[in-house]
Formats: sequence, C-alpha cells, structure tokens
Amino acid sequence: MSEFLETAPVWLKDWVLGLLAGFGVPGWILDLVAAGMVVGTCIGIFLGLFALMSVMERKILARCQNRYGPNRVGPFGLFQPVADGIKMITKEDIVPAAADRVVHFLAPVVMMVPALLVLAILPYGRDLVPVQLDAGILYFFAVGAGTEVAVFMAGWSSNNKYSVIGAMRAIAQMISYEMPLVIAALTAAMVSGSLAPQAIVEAQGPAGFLPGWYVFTPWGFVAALIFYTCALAESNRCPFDLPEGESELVAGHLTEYSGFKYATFFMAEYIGMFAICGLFVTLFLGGWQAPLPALGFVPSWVWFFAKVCAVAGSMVWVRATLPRLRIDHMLGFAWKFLLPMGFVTFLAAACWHYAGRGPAGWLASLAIVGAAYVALSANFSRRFSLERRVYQFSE
Amino acid sequence: MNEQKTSRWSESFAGRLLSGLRFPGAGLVKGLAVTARNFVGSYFEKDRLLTELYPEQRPRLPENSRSFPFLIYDGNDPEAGMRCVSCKICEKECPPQCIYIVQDRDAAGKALKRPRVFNIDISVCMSCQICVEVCPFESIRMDQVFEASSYDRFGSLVLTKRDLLKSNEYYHGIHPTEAAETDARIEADRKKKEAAAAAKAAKAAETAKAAAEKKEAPAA
Amino acid sequence: MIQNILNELAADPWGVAGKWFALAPAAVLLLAAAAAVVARNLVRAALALTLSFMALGVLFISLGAEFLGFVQLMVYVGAVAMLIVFAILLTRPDRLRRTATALRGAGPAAGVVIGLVTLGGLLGVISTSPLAAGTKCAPAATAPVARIGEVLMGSHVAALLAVGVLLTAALVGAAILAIEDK
Amino acid sequence: MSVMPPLDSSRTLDVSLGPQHPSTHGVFRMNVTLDGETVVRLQPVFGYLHRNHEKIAETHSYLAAMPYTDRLDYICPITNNWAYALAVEKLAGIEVPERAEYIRVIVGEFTRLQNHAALLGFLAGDLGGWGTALLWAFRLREKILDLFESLTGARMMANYMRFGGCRCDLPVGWLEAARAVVRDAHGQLDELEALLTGNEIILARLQGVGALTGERAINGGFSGPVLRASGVDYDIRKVDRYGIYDRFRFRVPRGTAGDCFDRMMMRLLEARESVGILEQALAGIPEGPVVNPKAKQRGLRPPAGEAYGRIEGPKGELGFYLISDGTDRPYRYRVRPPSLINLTLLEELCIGTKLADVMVILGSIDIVLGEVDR
Repeated sequence: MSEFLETAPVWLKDWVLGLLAGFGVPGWILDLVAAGMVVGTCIGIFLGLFALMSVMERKILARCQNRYGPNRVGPFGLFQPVADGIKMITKEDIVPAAADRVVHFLAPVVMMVPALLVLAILPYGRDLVPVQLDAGILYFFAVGAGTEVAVFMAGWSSNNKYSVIGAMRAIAQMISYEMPLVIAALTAAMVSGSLAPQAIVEAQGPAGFLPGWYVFTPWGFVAALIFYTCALAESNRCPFDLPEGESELVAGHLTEYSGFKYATFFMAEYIGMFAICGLFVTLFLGGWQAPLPALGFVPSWVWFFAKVCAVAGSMVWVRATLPRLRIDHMLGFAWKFLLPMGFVTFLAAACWHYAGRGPAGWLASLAIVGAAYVALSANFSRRFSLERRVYQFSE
Repeated sequence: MNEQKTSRWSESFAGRLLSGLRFPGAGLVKGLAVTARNFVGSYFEKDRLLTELYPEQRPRLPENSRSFPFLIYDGNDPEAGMRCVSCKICEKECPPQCIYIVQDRDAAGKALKRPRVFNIDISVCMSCQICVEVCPFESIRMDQVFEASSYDRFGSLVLTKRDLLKSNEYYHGIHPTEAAETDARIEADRKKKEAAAAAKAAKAAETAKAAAEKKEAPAA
Repeated sequence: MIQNILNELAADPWGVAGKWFALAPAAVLLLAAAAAVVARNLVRAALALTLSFMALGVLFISLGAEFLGFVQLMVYVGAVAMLIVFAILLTRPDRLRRTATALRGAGPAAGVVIGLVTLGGLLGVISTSPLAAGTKCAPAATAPVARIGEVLMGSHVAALLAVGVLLTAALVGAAILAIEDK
Repeated sequence: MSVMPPLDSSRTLDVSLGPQHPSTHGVFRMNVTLDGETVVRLQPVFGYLHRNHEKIAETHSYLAAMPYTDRLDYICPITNNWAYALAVEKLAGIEVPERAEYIRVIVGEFTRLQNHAALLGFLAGDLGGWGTALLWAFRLREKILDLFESLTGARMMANYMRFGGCRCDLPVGWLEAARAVVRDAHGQLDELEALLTGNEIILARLQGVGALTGERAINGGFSGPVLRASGVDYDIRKVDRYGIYDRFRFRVPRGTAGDCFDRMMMRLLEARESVGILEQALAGIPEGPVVNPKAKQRGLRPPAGEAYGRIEGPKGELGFYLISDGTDRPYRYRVRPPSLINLTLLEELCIGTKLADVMVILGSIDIVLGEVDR
C-alpha cells in the first residue's frame, strides 16, 4: 500500500500518457501533455495551499489573540478563500488617473511569474522533481530576482507618495537580505557537494536511526536561522513587512491596487512564501526525508508538504508576535549581523566537513559559531544601547 | 525604590525559565512563548474567549443596560392607562432636544392631562437618560431594544406615541428591581394622597358640622 | 522555398519549433534594447533595459549555457537593474527632464551611424578570429556546474580574485562619493 | 535636538499623513516633509472633529451638559464626568458623601486601567504588532466595560456622575464581579509586559526615540504619564489630594530618559498601581447615600463666581473652568484638554527621526481627537 502511494503521482502520469498513446496521439503532443500535467498539478497544489493558508493564517492569528477567526463561511470558515476570491474578482479595479497605466498593469504579472517559475526545482518527493536542474539553487535565486523589479514597477507606476516610499524600502530590503540568503543556501549546497536540490536532499539521508538533516548540526542550525530570517524578509512578512507598513505607509507599494490586481499580488506573495519555505525545507529539514527511518512507510511527498506547512505556520506565529523593524535597524541588521554570521557559518561548515563530521567537527563549528554570535551581538546591542531600565517610585 | 510586584506568569516554570535567559534573542523568544501560551490557552481555558457570536448567541444584557426611552401605561389600554400628563419637563430638559410633545385638547378646547403627539427622534437621542431622571410622574423609562436600525433615514427613526407606549409588565420584564422600586414609590404616593384626601374630607366634614352647629346655636 | 519549410515542419515539428523558438529571446532582446533607447519616460527606459537583460539571460539558457544564464539573470536583473532604478529615483527631478529632450534633431541620425560602425567592427573581428566560424557552441551536453567551479577555482583563480578586488575598489569609491554628497 | 540642514526643496518629499490614515488615533493630519526617510518638518493639522462642545455647554443647563462630557475623551468617559462634577461642586459648594467618593475612586481607577491597557495595545499596533497586544488589552477592557454597563447602563457613554455624588448605587453582585476582574488584572498585565517590554525589536524602536527633557516638558505644559516619563514627579492625585486619594497607599512611577520606551513603561507601572488602589478601595467601601440629598440637579443655579476643578485623568491633567452668573446656564465653560496640550511639542519631538517613528511618538503621547478638537 505505502509503495503504491509513494509512486502514485508518477504512476498516474504514465497511465494517462499510455491512454493517450493508445489513441495514436503524435509524440510531440504527448510531451506537451506530460509537461502540462506536471505544471498543472504544481500550480494547482500551490493555489490550493494558498487558499488554505489565507484562511489558516487568519485563524491562527485569531487564536493567538483569543478570538475565533473567520467561522461564518462554510464549516469552521474553510470556504472563506472562495468568498475572498469572489470579492476580489467582483471588486472594481481602480487605476489612478495619473498612473503609468502600462507599468501599473504589468506589475502584478511580473510579480506572479517568478513566484510560479520558482516552483519548478523543488523536490516534492523521492523522484517527483518537475525539472532536474543541476544548478537548481542558483535558478531559484536567479528567477526570484524578478520580484524586486515587480515591486518597483508597482511602487513607481502608482504615482503615489506612499507607494514610492514603500517601493524604495522594498528594494533596499530585498537586495540587502538576498546576500545572507544566498550564503546560507550555499552553505548547505557546499556541504552536500552539489547545487541540485534533489542531491542536497539525498545527502541528508538518515545517519543510523537519527535523521541526518542539516538543521541538527551546529552550523546547520545557525544557517537555518539566517535563511529563515532572510526568507521572512524576502517575502515581505512580519517583522520585515516595511514595504507595506500599515501604520505609516497605508499599504506601501500596494496602496493604489484594488480588485483582481491586488489579489494577484496577494497570491504571488503567498506562493513566493511557500516556495521559499519549500527551499528552506529542502536545504535544512531534509526535504522529503522521513524524520525516522521507521516512519518510511509514509509517502515522501506527504513529509515534504507537512514540513512546508509547519514552516509556513511558524511564519504566522512570528507574525502574531513581533512588531515591525525600522528601516535603519533592518538594513543595519542585514549588513552588520546577518552577513558576517553567514560568512562565519560558511567557515564553520567547512571546519565541520574537514574535521570529519564527527564530534571533533561539532566542537570546531560550535566554537566558531558561538564566538561570532557573542562578538556580533555585543557590538549590535552596544550600538543600540538596549539597556534594561530601572524606575524610581515616589510615595 | 523597588521592583514592581511579581505575578503568576513569572512564578510559573516557563516564566522563570524564560525570564532567566539573557542572550540577545531572549526577548523575542519570550514574546513567542506568550503568544503560544495564548494560542493553546484559547482552546482550553474557555474564559479567554470573550467574543459573543452575535446573531446566534443573543447578548446577555445586564439589568441596568439602556438604549432608547419608552412610555409606560398601566392596565391594558395604552391610551387610558398612560402615565404621561404632558407636563413637557422632559422636552425642556433633553440636552439634544429630541422630544416633541403636543398637549391633547377635548372638543371644547380645554387642555387635557394627556399628550396627543409624543415623538422621540431616536437618530438624535443620545440615550443619556436625563428625561427619566427629571420626569416627576415616573412615566418615561429606558428600553433595552438596541436593534433599532432602519433603511430610510427619517421616517422610521422618529418613534411616535404608538411605538413608544409599552405596558408596565414589559417594564417589569426588562428592569425588575427598578420597576419594583417605581411601583413602591407610586403606591406610597397614592396612599399618601388618599390619606391626605381622607384627612381633608374629615376636616371638611368637621367644619361643615361646626358651621351647622353654629347655625343651630343662634337659632336655638 | 515555402514547400521545403512545410515538409520539414511535417517531418520534425519539434525541431523546427525549437529552431524558431531559439530566435524569440534574441528578438525580444533587440526590441527591448531599441525601446530603452527610444523611450521618452526615463523609468520606462530602465524597465525596457531590464527586459533586455532578462531576454539575454533566457538566450543563454536556450543556447545551453544554463549556469551563465542564471548568473546573468541574478546579477543583472536582480542587482544592476535595481541600481539603475535607484540612480533614477535619487537623481534630481529637474535634471531628468533635460536629458530626455536631447534626443531631438541630430540625435537619431548620429545614433544610426555609430550603430552601423560598431556592427561593422564586430563582424570584422568575428570573421578574422582564429576560432573556425562554423564551430557550434558547446552542444546540448551543458557543461556541469561542478566543472565550471573547478575551472574558475583552478586555472582562472587569479582572474577571479582580480575582478573581486576591482569590484570592491569600485564600491568603496562609490560609497565615498555618496557620503561626501550627503 | 539635532539641527537639520537648511531645507533644499528639491531633495525633500511632502507627505500628508492623515486625516484618513490607519494609525492617527482619529481624524488627525500631519504634513510631514521628508528627506529620504528622515523627518525635516512636521506640521500637525487638527480640528476635523470640532463639535463646538464648549458653546453647546454654555447654552444648556449644568445637568444637560453632563452627558456631553462623555464625548470629550471617549476612551475614558467617567473621568470626564468626574472632573466636570468636581468643578460644579466647587462652584456650588456641594459636599459629596463617603460612599460616593469611594465609588468615584473605584470607577476612576478602572477607567485609568483600561485606558493604559488600550494604549499599550495601540502602541504595539503602531509598531506593526498586527493587533496581538491590542486584542489582549481589549480583553481586559471588555471585562471593565461590562462592569460599567451593569453599573451605569452604557459601556462607554456612562453619564454617571451627578453634582454631589453618583447617579445610582452599585447593583447587587457588582462588587464581587469587580473584585474578580481586579484579581486577574495582574495576570493580563503580565502577558502584555512579557510581550512588549523584553522584545529587542521594541527596545530598539522605542528607546531613545522622541526624547523629552523634564524642564522642556514642564515649559510645554505637559501633564500625566508623558510628564512623569521625563522624570518630573507631578501627580495631581498626590498634589491636590482631591476625592479621598489620601486614604490609599499607592506609588507614582518616574522615568529617566523621557523617551517613548519610558512613556510606555509609565502606563504599565501606573496600571499596576491602579490595580493596587482598586484592591484597597473595593475592600473598604462603606454603606450610605450615593448622592448628596440636598444637592439640586435639575434647576441648579450656582451662585455667581468662577471655579476650576481638575483631576489626574489617564491622559493628564483634565480641568474644567466654569464661570457662573447666577443663572442655570454657565456663563463660560472651558475644558483644559491634556491631549491637545501634550500635542503641542509634536514637531520638536519628531524632527530628525524616521517616518516610522512619527507614528510611534504620536502613539506614545496617547491623544484622543474628541478631546483635542472638543
């Protein structure tokens, strides 16, 4: 049974192709249909996850704040995304008169394309990788660069002061957080010896009965934290949601968007978040690897999506707690804390590898990472003078 | 100069463990811990969730709650049992001036102790309850109906005498203790008036008797 | 002429599509570059330039040089285009308007002449280069990323470090200029 | 205070924050001139919520003006009533019975508690906290508003104080409910404190932002928690000893740096002190009349003269200045609004800070537009 479930998607695809071949369909159309099916399922799954996430986020936020969250549309409010979708489609799409119409229209498109393209290289299951690229990680960041262009286009074309400030903040944030993001990702790639995501996942196989995931190594844990923080910044989620800082910028670069264009931005942001969660899971949480070999009977793609939903859930948990960073703290944090920590983790990973991956390696990398953390955070808190204050009282 | 009082959260194990942490990321972790505690708490500790699911769960209004004024009538005939004698004190005292009273006159034009028109514009009324305080005849009280919205702005937001008049039993339904006190006061006034009337009648009887004796005395 | 195209299409539609498909990014590249030059609104010119960078990246990928294509996309579209955009946003609004009008009059004619001259020079260099004209670029077997890594870190490591130092010097120079300006 | 370079108009960007803006606590507008993200000039614009409150009070009788005072600072209506009642009692020379004084302190401290909790919630909202602290604060406020509703009949627009006492006595069972709310108030304040005061992001965003020195605050006429955050020990409950505050033992916290973080901590520590006062007041409330029977409410005609009654409102010194000419209408009726006076130095506090800080400084001063515009 578990074997069947494991290869169910691949078996289904071959069955459909076999059926079509039976009808004498020419070869190149078969390839087209195969590609279409893979792309269709990928986008379908992630749109489904987006719909589920848009309601689960509001319910988790609500429960953290001791209220119910949407529970009117459908059982436990699960049809809320349908209602939101209809609302977004039927809402009037207002374009400001002085807006640069072409660029204003193209911005959501340019935002949506990279979010969907990026799904191509994530290894969803044992052999369920839509596109087998041997430079998959590099592809991820190359295509991901398109979102910055889209945010700028949105901000500039809306011809609105809030949008321009929002766009400027978004570009500054995305560029300065792309650096530590790439370095943290390359650390995992370096240790597993290849830029291909499926190879990285294989390299995190079970060591003995313990899961061999990178997050359980000292350098891996720190690289995972850095990657997680930069993932929050890349997908403009709290505490880095400066581009659409409600309290001062109304909605930042999205101020002048309404109706379906806003829904496209909203969808692109969520799918981008899932994609970067997927990469985080691939690099540090062992992709489709089961936590314990004994649990191998559960199909691999279930593990992958379970971990992705867990990481996305933790992002909502962080959103419920942390306030927004100010722009100079955010930039200072990236360049003066995350980047040096990224280089140090790179070094620690190398030491771990060359010290034989055993306890000696652990000690070496732990020492390096610990020393760097203490030094950097001391400098950081000294400059921000975060002292604990004591207050006098008078009778 | 002393630190503020410690409390349940910091004495609990998680609180002590977390407040001990001093590394730079500790504050964020403490914040996350409290949010998680609330997330889990909202499923188990029922008193955390205060939201009332309004249309399904009717709100339990406390007894003193007030919305808009209404007129009280005794017995079962609204017109006859109406307590209001259109003395227009409430019309004068109402801060936003939203009460409009026209005194009723009989065929001969003599003023009657009853209002022909008694309108309250509830779009102007700020339910401040001053009309209830100043009314000497206990005839106006605050209702608890809060679903008074309507589609047109003017017509249905002006409550006429017919809409305002409600029975004393209804009054006992919504404000039991206050209604009981009001009835007790009215009972006391009535008894006092009767006693006064009886005393007056007795006095009148004596003067009449005295006058009669005075008439007989000279005659005799 | 039409006939042999038709039967070639019938024989191997995928091959013909592939051949024509390879030209698509090149066409987009030329059009975007032209748009960047002609566009009146400076921001649209910058966006057209970004589109041409993207088209160049896609062209590399379709010619099989995946690694180069990704790096082109990442470096140019991700960083250089954003720097150009930042430059536009931060410069004085009044200076922006003046440069846009300089295109009138003699501008276009001079542009075409210069274009032709450079085209002639390039063709001359390509034809006389020692590489045989007919050699195809690396065929379908894309060079695996690992080999590129070894070559970069192996024989060409000196060049790599020199480029790194050059870039750092440029950045430090720009920073100093910016700070004084503040 | 950092001196800004001369305004070079081509480098700056004029942004109008408000009046339609998500976090200006009501209809309040700020014309901000930005150089990049740094504030160069800030010009507050208010008056959108002006309802001619003082002229209305001058054309109404003393009693009819009482429900309008609810609408001044609509977050804490009962303390507004108290200040107005205090002024009229000074004008007409009315004494207040013992039980009424106790009820006034209890209801006043409950208002202060829910106002400070609400402020912590709104400040976290301004910092981008997506409403978590706000909802926790409103959970505490919800319980207190339910107490107000069962006592006065309305959650917010209480119209509860009368000249010489309160309008009605405590309903049966109200004291037990109040003691229950007070008992778990500390727990809820701890959750807010654990979420807000330790958080490095909040420390970085609040410490050193919008600092105000003590003597600058005094010259600016500041009052309330904002003044005490700058280190000035001035609490009208201790200075005037109005009502029966001298019977309760409570402490007045003082800040050191006078920046946004100290202002937030002032609210938190004062909320804890209020809980202390409530415990003492709820324990010691005597029996007796709730309003001075001899005081006339409806046709009150205080003797000609003037009086200024002030209390330590949650936002600062709330004062009512009344001039009576012997008729039943006040000749002059003036409100000293703490929110407006604490707002005068907003530009000085915000110059040199970032755009995001402007919202935080405005939030830490805690203004309510009903009171600013009257």
